[in-house]
Amino acid sequence: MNYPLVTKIIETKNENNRIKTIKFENNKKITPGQFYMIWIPGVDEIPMSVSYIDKNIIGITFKKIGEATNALFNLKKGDKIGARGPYGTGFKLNGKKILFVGGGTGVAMLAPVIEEAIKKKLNLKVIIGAKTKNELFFEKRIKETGAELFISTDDGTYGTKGFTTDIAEDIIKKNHFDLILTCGPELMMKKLMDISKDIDFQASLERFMKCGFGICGQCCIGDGIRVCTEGPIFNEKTLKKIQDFGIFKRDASGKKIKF
Amino acid sequence: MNYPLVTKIIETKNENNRIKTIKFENNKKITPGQFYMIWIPGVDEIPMSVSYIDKNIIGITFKKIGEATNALFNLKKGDKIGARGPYGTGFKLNGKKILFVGGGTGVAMLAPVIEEAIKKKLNLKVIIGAKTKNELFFEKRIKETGAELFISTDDGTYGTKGFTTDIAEDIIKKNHFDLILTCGPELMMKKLMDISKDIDFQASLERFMKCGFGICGQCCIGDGIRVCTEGPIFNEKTLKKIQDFGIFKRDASGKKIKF
Amino acid sequence: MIEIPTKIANLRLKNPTILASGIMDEDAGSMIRIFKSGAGAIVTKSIGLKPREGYPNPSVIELECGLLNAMGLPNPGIEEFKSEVIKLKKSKVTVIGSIFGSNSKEFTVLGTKMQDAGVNALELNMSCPHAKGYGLEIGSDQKIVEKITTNVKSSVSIPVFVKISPNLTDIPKIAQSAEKGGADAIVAINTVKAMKIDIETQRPILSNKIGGYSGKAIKPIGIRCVYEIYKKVNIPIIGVGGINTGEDAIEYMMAGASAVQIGSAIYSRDIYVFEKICKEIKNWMKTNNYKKIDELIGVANL
Amino acid sequence: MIEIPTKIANLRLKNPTILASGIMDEDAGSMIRIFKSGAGAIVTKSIGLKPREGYPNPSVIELECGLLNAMGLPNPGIEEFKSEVIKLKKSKVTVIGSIFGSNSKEFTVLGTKMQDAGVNALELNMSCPHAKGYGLEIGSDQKIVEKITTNVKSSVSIPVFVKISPNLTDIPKIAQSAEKGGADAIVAINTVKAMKIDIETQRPILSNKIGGYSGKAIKPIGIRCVYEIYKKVNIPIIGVGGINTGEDAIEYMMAGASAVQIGSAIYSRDIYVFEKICKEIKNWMKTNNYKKIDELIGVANL
Ligand SMILES: Cc1cc2nc3c(=O)[nH]c(=O)nc-3n(C[C@H](O)[C@H](O)[C@H](O)COP(=O)(O)OP(=O)(O)OC[C@H]3O[C@@H](n4cnc5c(N)ncnc54)[C@H](O)[C@@H]3O)c2cc1C
Ligand SMILES: Cc1cc2nc3c(=O)[nH]c(=O)nc-3n(C[C@H](O)[C@H](O)[C@H](O)COP(=O)(O)OP(=O)(O)OC[C@H]3O[C@@H](n4cnc5c(N)ncnc54)[C@H](O)[C@@H]3O)c2cc1C
Ligand SMILES: Cc1cc2nc3c(=O)[nH]c(=O)nc-3n(C[C@H](O)[C@H](O)[C@H](O)COP(=O)(O)O)c2cc1C
Ligand SMILES: Cc1cc2nc3c(=O)[nH]c(=O)nc-3n(C[C@H](O)[C@H](O)[C@H](O)COP(=O)(O)O)c2cc1C
Ligand code: FES
Ligand code: FES
Repeated sequence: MNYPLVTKIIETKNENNRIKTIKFENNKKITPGQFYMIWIPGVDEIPMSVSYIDKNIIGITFKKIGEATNALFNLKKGDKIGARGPYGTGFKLNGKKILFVGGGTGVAMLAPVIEEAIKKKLNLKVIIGAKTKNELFFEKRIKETGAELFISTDDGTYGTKGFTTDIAEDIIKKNHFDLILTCGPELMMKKLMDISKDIDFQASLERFMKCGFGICGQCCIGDGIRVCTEGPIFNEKTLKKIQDFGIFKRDASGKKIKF
Repeated sequence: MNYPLVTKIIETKNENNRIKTIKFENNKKITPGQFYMIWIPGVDEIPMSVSYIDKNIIGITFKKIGEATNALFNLKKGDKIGARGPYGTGFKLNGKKILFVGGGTGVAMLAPVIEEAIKKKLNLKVIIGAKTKNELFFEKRIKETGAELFISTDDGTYGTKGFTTDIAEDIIKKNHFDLILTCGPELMMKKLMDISKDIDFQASLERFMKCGFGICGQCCIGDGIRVCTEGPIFNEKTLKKIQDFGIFKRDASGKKIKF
Repeated sequence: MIEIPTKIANLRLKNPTILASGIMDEDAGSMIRIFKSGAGAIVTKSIGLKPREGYPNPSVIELECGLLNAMGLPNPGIEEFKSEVIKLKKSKVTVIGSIFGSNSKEFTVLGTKMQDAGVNALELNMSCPHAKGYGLEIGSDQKIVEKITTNVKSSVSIPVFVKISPNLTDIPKIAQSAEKGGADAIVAINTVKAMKIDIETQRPILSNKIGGYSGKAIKPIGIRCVYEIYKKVNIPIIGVGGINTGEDAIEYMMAGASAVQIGSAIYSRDIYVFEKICKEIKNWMKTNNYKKIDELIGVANL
Repeated sequence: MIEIPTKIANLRLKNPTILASGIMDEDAGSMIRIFKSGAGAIVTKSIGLKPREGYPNPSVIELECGLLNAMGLPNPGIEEFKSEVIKLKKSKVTVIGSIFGSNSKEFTVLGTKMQDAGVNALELNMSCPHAKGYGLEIGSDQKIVEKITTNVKSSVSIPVFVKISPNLTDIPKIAQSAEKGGADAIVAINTVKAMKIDIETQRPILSNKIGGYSGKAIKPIGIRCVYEIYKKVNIPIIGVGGINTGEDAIEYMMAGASAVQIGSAIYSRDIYVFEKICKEIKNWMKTNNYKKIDELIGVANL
């Protein structure tokens, strides 16, 4: 039922000084790429991708940016949150050689699919990027999977200076890939799609969400595609038909906001 | 669900000039003794015991006495009625030697349990009674089962003159019975219970019914026993605790009416 | 051990679960049985001055998410009903006499007779959604509600509860009228006006056509009404509508109810529903570290 | 072959199933998609003069027998929304523009702008149960309803529908006020005022606390409202509330609806619900020997 299950936080971890992970119990099957609507009682309810998938425990990893994420940031072990989900489609690991590209908090939801790909013994390379060194997270976690990891920071304080797409362009030239999976700023993902040419491509989109189960219409893009149910993961075929992709999103009122 | 299934009458048969049988489709399992709430659209909805149990067809047999039964009497093959049920408990054939006593329309609902007893190769005797010859019905049907049949009419126009209880008293003296099953006027059944002494005894009661599924309270007797759900078949143990048995029933308003 | 005794006005209940009016409460036998099987109190069927047969059948049926009924206030009349109350009192049943009338005088006569017969409290039914000249037709007028309550109150000494309807534009206003009239508690809600058309026969299935909707479908409506009323009155509220579980009862309490009534759930969970719900309430309180039910009342009114 | 085209006032629909306001109808893309997937017409999200974000989440959740929402009338404002309507008209979508305002002037301005943008008809939302100063607060006053309808009617030439609330003591009266004001049709019902308290966190789950109840739980309430209104007005009624199947739609028609709107069922049966329901209606008509949908309208009003 699309009703939040109220649960106690069983673990929290600061990934860096603006990014935190919260873990809680869960006994539903989850495909990496799916998300939950997280209710912070008295504050807001916001969509959050799953960043950790353990047996009966899942985690979300988020950045402090506004009222809800700030409130969430201040919660401690034992505090109550509500969670309804999982919602949406997940990534499909159809390919042997896969490139993962994560920008900003987008890295959070890529981590579990990277771990799954490793378990399936696929051949993978990972690029993660952030504005600056302090904002990076999950470097250690991804390295530990054994995946080949490339890092960029916009300001060059760590890894390659520049954007993830710069690294991607280079790697794609030199290697063969069956599939690219990405999550991050939409303009980055759009650019990556252009770069990817005819390599299969899946990107995770973010839109303002209210219901999460396909009724309110708040998250619709293109020809009425619901990001919450038909997405948030879309392949290049669909993305190419979505006129809004990389162009605009809508705010809570439905007004268009250019990227 | 306690909602009438609207169905077409597939067969009707006049049992005598005031008693008629109506048959309709049914695919629920029925124990003899159970009843349906029969909806005559625009008229009324009344409880009716099942008098025929075939594979996918059941029948009710009723006497024309008031608005609802008159309307029902006038219905023809193809007309629509609603039926919800089956409701209530059924008879329990726990015994080898059984006496059946039916008075008036009570004979209707005894017929299927007599047939079942025959199928189970039990040893049975049947007494049926009516006010007068014209009101008798199901004589042939019961005879055809092979059961030993005794008949009484109050006025002596057929069979033994007198009441079914007179015959019963006589037979009980001369034979051993494990069980007596009865349906008919309540005073008759009460008398029969007195006669039956320590023979197991089950009687089918009639009370005014509205819901049929145990919520409205209209049919309650004794210490709050619902005839529609905990009955209509009661054994002597319960009947002896029911102060109302043979004393009074209630009308639609809940007012007590003495027998 | 957690205990859950409750007090509404000066009426003490062994627990907060009360049998709602109109469900298995026309005869003393049923009411004693249900009281013994766990209810904290019993509300009688709504009783009028004269016997009424109510509407022809079908008068109650089941829908996808609840029950629909238009009984039409069948009752044997107060004179005959007195004997049932007397039996109840002999068995020490805590009983609330529900009455309906078409004006203040009828209510007063009925209230006095009920009190004389021995009921512990009165419930004025001003909310039946399907009986011409009674119930909602009276209960939608603030002045009439106040007047009836005042008059009944001044002629009896037992607590007087007023049962109100959800079929109103402004429910708290009617509750306030009852409070002004001196009501000791508000009972909310009666059934929701509703209808089922049988498409096979192309007619409303109930003989009265329009009926009252009860059961789990109406719980969110009842919760809203109790919540709204709680903000506007200072007398206790008894919550009714779609309560099936201990959690449902707690939800009503958090909305502002001091006790609850249970009707349709007798169908889904049988007459032992009171005992079951009390157990569920206690278990929940234990898990959540509550000692007294009062700590829950109205807590969701932020 | 049975065909089910429908006409409401002078608005022709390919079939009688219309997308209800507020469900997947804020952007042209969705509305075109739903129209193409089978709806006879689309009602837009209710649009106001200025952009509104609506209430914070949670703004819509699922209950046992339906949905509960308090979106708070989020909308980008009429100026921005016009472009969506223009796109719809390019795709030849039959579109009904839903508007809300706090007074007759706002409604008139909005109505004119919607007409200019190209909508085929207007739906005046006088029934939202949870937006302060709008919706039900206006829609419960007979005079205001009549005045707004009159003023909108006199400033536009397209059909004007008035959507009314079930949260009223006397629903047919409000429908009559709309009719007096010149409404071309009544749309009934909007959501039922309701609430869910989350007992774990001891608070109403919706950020706005009170919300509107939709889905199958409310169908018997909607049927009753349409039935009552049908007896009192001479203009067509569009039935809404809990319609999930062709049988549900037929039940509304027998109660008096000339067409139906479908909202919450998009969740239970996805956006193809319109096509599915039309098929079920046709199958039922075939089995029961009906040729035209008009033969069904109001037949249960005995
Ligand atoms: C499918 C999905 C998965 C997401 N996963 C993650 C994640 O794993 N980690 C993470 O840090 N962030 C994630 N986000 C983004 C996250 O939901 C927003 O950052 C968060 O809602 C901001 O809320 P706020 O109140 O803190 O900020 P506010 O100050 O309220 O808003 C800042 C911005 O956040 C976005 N936002 C606010 N509310 C919502 C909402 N209900 N739905 C969508 N966006 C909203 C808007 O773009 C808004 O402009 C995800 C978003 C979506 C749609
Ligand atoms: C469990 C049960 C099984 C029954 N089985 C049969 C049967 O197989 N054959 C048969 O002929 N009759 C049977 N009856 C009796 C039958 O229901 C009534 O004869 C019938 O309802 C009379 O309706 P009416 O409108 O024709 O008569 P009315 O003139 O309305 O009433 C005549 C009498 O019928 C009884 N009655 C009316 N309505 C009801 C009601 N809703 N519930 C109970 N009694 C009612 C009352 O005692 C009333 O005084 C059964 C009754 C019950 C309770
Ligand atoms: C069959 C039936 C009969 C009822 N009769 C009465 C009545 O006589 N007086 C009254 O005040 N309420 C009556 N009600 C309403 C209930 O008391 C209660 O308010 C309503 O059913 C909601 O509670 P529930 O959902 O627990 O059933 C009746 C309800 C049902 C289902
Ligand atoms: C999420 C949601 C948003 C709604 N928004 C509006 C709205 O903006 N304007 C309006 O008139 N009705 C709105 N409604 C009410 C619906 O149009 C409809 O009247 C109601 O949901 C009953 O129909 P249903 O049971 O088919 O959903 C909304 C309903 C839902 C569930
Ligand atoms: S968030 Fe409501 S439809 Fe996607
Ligand atoms: S007929 Fe309603 S309880 Fe038996």
